Amino acid sequence: MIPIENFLLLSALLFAIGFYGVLARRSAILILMSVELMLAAVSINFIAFAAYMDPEAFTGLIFALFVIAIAAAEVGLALGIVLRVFRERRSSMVDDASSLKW
Amino acid sequence: MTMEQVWLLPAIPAGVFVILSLFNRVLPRRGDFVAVLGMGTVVVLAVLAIADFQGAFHDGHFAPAPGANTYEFTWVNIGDGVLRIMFSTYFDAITAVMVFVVSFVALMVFLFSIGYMHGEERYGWYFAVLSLFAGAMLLLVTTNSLIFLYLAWEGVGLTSYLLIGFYWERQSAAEAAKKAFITTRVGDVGFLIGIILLWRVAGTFDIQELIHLAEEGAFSETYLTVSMIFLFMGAVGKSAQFPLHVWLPDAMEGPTPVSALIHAATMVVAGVYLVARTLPIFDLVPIAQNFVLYTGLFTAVMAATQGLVANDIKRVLAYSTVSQLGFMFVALGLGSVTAAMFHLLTHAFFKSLLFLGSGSVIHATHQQEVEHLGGLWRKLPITTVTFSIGSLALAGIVPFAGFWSKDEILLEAFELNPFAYAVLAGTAALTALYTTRVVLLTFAGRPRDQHAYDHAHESGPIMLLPLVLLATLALGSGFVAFDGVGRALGFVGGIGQVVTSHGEPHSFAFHPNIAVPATVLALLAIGAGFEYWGGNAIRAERARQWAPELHALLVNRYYMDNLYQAFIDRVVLGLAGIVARFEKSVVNESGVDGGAQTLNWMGFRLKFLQTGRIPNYALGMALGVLVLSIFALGGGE
Amino acid sequence: MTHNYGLLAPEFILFGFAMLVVAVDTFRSQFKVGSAVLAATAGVGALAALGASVAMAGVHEEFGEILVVDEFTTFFRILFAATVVVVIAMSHEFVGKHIRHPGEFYSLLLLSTIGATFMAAARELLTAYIAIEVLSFSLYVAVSLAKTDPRSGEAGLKYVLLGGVASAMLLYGLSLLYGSGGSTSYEVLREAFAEQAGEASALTLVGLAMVIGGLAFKASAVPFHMWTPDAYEGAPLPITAYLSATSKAATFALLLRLLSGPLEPLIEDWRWMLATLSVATMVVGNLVALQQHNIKRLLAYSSIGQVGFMLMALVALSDQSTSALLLHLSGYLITNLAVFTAVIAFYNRTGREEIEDFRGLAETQPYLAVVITAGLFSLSGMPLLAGFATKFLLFQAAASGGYLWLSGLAVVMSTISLYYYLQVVKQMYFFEPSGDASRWRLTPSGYVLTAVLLVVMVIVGLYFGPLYEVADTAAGALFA
Amino acid sequence: MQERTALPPQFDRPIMLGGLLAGAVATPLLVVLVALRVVGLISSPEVVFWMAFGVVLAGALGTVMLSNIVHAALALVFTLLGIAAIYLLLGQEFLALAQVLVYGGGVTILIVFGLMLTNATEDPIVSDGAQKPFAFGVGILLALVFAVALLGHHWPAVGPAVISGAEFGERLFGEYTLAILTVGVLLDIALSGALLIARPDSPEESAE
Repeated sequence: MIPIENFLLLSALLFAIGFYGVLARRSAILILMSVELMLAAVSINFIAFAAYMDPEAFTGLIFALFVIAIAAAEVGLALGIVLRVFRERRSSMVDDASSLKW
Repeated sequence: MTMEQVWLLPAIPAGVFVILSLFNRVLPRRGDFVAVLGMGTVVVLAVLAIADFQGAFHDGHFAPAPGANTYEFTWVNIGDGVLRIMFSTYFDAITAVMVFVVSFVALMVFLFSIGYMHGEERYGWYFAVLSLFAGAMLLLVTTNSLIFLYLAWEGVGLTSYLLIGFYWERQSAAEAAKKAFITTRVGDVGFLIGIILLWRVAGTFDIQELIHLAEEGAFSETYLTVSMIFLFMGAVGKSAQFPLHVWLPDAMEGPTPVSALIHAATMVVAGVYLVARTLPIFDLVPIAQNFVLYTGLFTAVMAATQGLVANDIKRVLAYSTVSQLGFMFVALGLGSVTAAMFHLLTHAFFKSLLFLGSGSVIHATHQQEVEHLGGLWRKLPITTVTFSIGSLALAGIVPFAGFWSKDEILLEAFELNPFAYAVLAGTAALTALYTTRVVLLTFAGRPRDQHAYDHAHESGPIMLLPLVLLATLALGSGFVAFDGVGRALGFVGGIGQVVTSHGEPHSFAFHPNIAVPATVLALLAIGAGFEYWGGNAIRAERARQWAPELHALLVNRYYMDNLYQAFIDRVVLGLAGIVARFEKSVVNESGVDGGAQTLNWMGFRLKFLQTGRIPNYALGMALGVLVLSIFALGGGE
Repeated sequence: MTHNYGLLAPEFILFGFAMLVVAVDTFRSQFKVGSAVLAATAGVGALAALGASVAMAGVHEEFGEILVVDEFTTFFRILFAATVVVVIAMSHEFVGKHIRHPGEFYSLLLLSTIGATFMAAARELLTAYIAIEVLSFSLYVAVSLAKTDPRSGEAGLKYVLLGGVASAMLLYGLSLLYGSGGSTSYEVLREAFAEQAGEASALTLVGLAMVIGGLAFKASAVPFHMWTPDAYEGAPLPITAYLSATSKAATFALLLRLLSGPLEPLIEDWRWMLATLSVATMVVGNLVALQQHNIKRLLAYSSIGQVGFMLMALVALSDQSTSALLLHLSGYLITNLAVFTAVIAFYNRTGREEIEDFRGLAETQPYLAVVITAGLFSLSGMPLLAGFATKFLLFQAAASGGYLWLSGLAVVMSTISLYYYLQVVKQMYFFEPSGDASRWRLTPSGYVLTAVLLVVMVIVGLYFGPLYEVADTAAGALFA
Repeated sequence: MQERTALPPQFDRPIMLGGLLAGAVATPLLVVLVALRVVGLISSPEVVFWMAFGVVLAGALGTVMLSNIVHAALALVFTLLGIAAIYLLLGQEFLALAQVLVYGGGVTILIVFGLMLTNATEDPIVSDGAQKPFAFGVGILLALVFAVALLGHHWPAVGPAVISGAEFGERLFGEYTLAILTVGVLLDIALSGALLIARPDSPEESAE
């Protein structure tokens, strides 16, 4: 039997790494990928909690399913926007999309 | 029209505002007659209300039948009494004085404006805003609810802003308008805080109820002191007291009739009115009351010294207004509603007279620097006479109105606070000095700007009528101090019998030991003024006509001129310069403008956090959530 | 399990009309009809939803475990429906010139309103989350819809990426709360947290912090606000208006339900967080606004400042402060929409959006200048207008909730706000028009819409009693 | 699903590199875990867990650290598949399947297309800016905060419950029907929105 802490630890590390990626990367697509890591961490959390703590109602499982679906949709939408920005600026680096400021 | 129906007074000009702002372009003469008719009606109604007020005295005390001098209805009732705001009016002696002053001076200014503003592009809009101002001001003085008082308070501020910036083509006017609005708003913040503080404990905005509760000890003394000082902040801003006085001289960018109405006679005394109205509460908290006293005292002196060095005729008058308002606050700080309201009354007449007179000069010459005026008495005889009457009233010379009211204040000070007395007496002398200077430089001597002088001509009757009427009042209104005069007007007695302090009527008595030194001092100051600014032409003229043996004396006087000059240069002007520099660097730049600059600077630094780069934004979020969770963990254990 | 789908009639109407608009758009070129028909269709849909919402006032019924239609929901439903009506009405002329896909634009407005309503109605975390994402996704798309303006794409990129990060934070927090409370139902969570009250576990606390961080992003509270000015500037103007109205109000609706429900037992643990955010938000928002030159950015920072004020009501959470917040939100929405309608009309005419471009508007279009002035004064809390009355109640509610210092700061910040609003007023009234000085007219719908909003603004300012009663009833549903 | 997509030739090298890297990480890990199992310190599921753990984290680190964008994308695939394994360990076959299909298939392909369309496939240098130290700090602090939160909680000593697919579906389409409908709206918004935004504005299109 694997204790729940193991899963939660994995998820916590994954989330932290994802956040690091968001902060450290400069390509819009890589930032998007880092966000996906964070969302995957969320799914692990929900499923682990559902399986260990809430086996009767298991809302966490349903939550995780929706998170997966919405995250996928978000990738699609965000890539659409990245493409538009790329067409206008010939770059998908977020530093090149910084004309709006101050 | 009874005291109960006094709510009609603000309603009429407000209605005029609506009509004029919508239809001024289609009405004949841009609708100025509507404004004048409206204001005339208000004056009549105000007089009727005051007549009703006169009938409510029994045994020499104001004792109206219950409810006869109030009117109220529930405006908002939230949570069944948790927050109940009533619209209510209240009429007593203070209201009577204010209503008369506001409506009468407003009518005079409206009349004057017909001539003065003739041909202006936004003539109709001008009268619309002026009417709105009158409505807000009348609401301010008649309402009994602090909330509506605050509404009206902001309303007069807004109209003042619009009118100061009336000549918005001039950058300086636009800046002055903004400065006035922001500076007074600083005071208003304190005012609002004060209102909320009082309300938190008392649960009501009704001023009379608040006074009642405070006298019964519903508040702790410290709490009340703090609340009243906050409340007083509103008065400091609106009445241009130190350190928020800086806006008033700049406010002279507005049309001159506006200065007469708003920045001399009515709006700026709103602070005096507020403190007078709540004086029973101030009486309970000596610290707050002393705060009022010393603020007023300091402002009176400081502004008077500044008046000595200003060159713009209107600015001199503005400084003098600030100084006179200081006098009124001193009276209130000493606990005398009578003296404060009396001075408010006479000051309204003679100061609006002075402003309208200066308006007449400016209208004639298009010049408002005294350096460029001079000798105008030949061209503008009526203006000169009326202006001089106003000046004598301001200088406090018997028997002009200012003498009697200033005497009341000096008397109070003499009895209660000798230090204040000494300072005020000195300030009164300074007042006489700078008044003399303005009059002489403007009207006497040789014209210094020949072109302006050649084109000058006396104003038309529509402008002279207000001048004459106001001059009459500047001459005569002081006599209401006497019981006999008061009775002749239908009151129970002199102003001391009607406008009572602490509910105790008193009769006017002449105190030679106060009046004589004050008068002598004022006369000396005027003499000094004549010596210094009399103008060579007049002096030479006089010297030829009198006797040749006096010529030597005149020469000697010339040395004395140097002496005066040295004294004034080194001491008075030096002091004034120090004050001016203090004001410029400390108050104006660090205090008011400086405050704004610091904020602007902070805004400037902060805006660079907004780098436009997504990872930087995300870092902000990350740090935010980290701080929240780390502190949550720290606090949770 | 049977649900009473009739409860959701307004949302079904919105969805139906959203699809209809897209369908009409598809066949538009064949029938040679202009884009006005799209606006009309969408407007009818929004009005129908508004009517249905009003007709359902007084209903108090639960929709399964996941939603509840009570007075609170109805209040926001009406607010959102009314907002979308106004936004559709204000955007018609703009859409024709500057929007790529008019059909999509209107259908997005309608669909996002469903999300906003569900945010107010959710009584369960999963539904709340989905509702948030429906609204957010619509806005991500809508922000990027301006054609030919590269700022639009950039704004969309920033919004979608940072929004994803915020969603992840929010979700992680929700998962921790779920783990700690054992359920996603507000009721069950409330019981679970009531046991933890005063000694919440570390898990709950971190979850709480992350949930508040995630929602603070949606509400644009400092330091989670940085997307706001950029998205406001880059978005098409009507969407900026919509962002500042519905998106903000919906977040506060969700926060209110969450904080007064499941998280209420933990009040001591989140109160200081919101107080901190509130202080930072009102200070930064108002100070940086002093430095802005673009009217959209100015309004963005001003709305951030307003969020700071609104957060105060959550800090001093009570029946009374909630009523005040609801009242303030409605007043703010009305005022803000009035300002934006005027700014859009100005933009349609001039194509400019810098504050300097408003020079001499009092000469060329005095009516519009009056509307903008009244709106800005109302935002700064000048008496006689909606902003004063509602702000007064809000500040007072915070003060009587024991947060006198916070409302004192708010009063100071509110005064500062007057300064930057006056910058705009100054440009309009105190300067000559810089270019073409001839007078021009608004469209008839522009006159009607601004006049209605202006009148409502004044009425709310003068006589807010009835609106307060409604807000109070709505707030009562939360604190029953 | 992924196997069916024809990859451009430039992907050959990265895939090979990725495989080598994965092998280099996985082999020692596997050896250690098997040794521990033999000694009897851990159970068989735990061996699998720690392997998945290693794969997931190594993949995640690769995603955020590799300077070649394509390598990073492939590392992400490892992570996502590793997570599917974690779901299996938790007894949720259905979700594991969804994870593989949606993420391992759909999302990855989307991302790869995104990379190709933005010409980022051969862009090896990612100018990660001066913010990197802050990013490290944030990452480490976040991990610490979570660790404290996890350790500070009292966890029940039970195993994961296995939820049957039938039960899951019943609840999903019973109580959460409305949620499904709403997500439908959301997907509609996202996908049509993405399409509209990404499509270039041609003159004839605006004329339509």
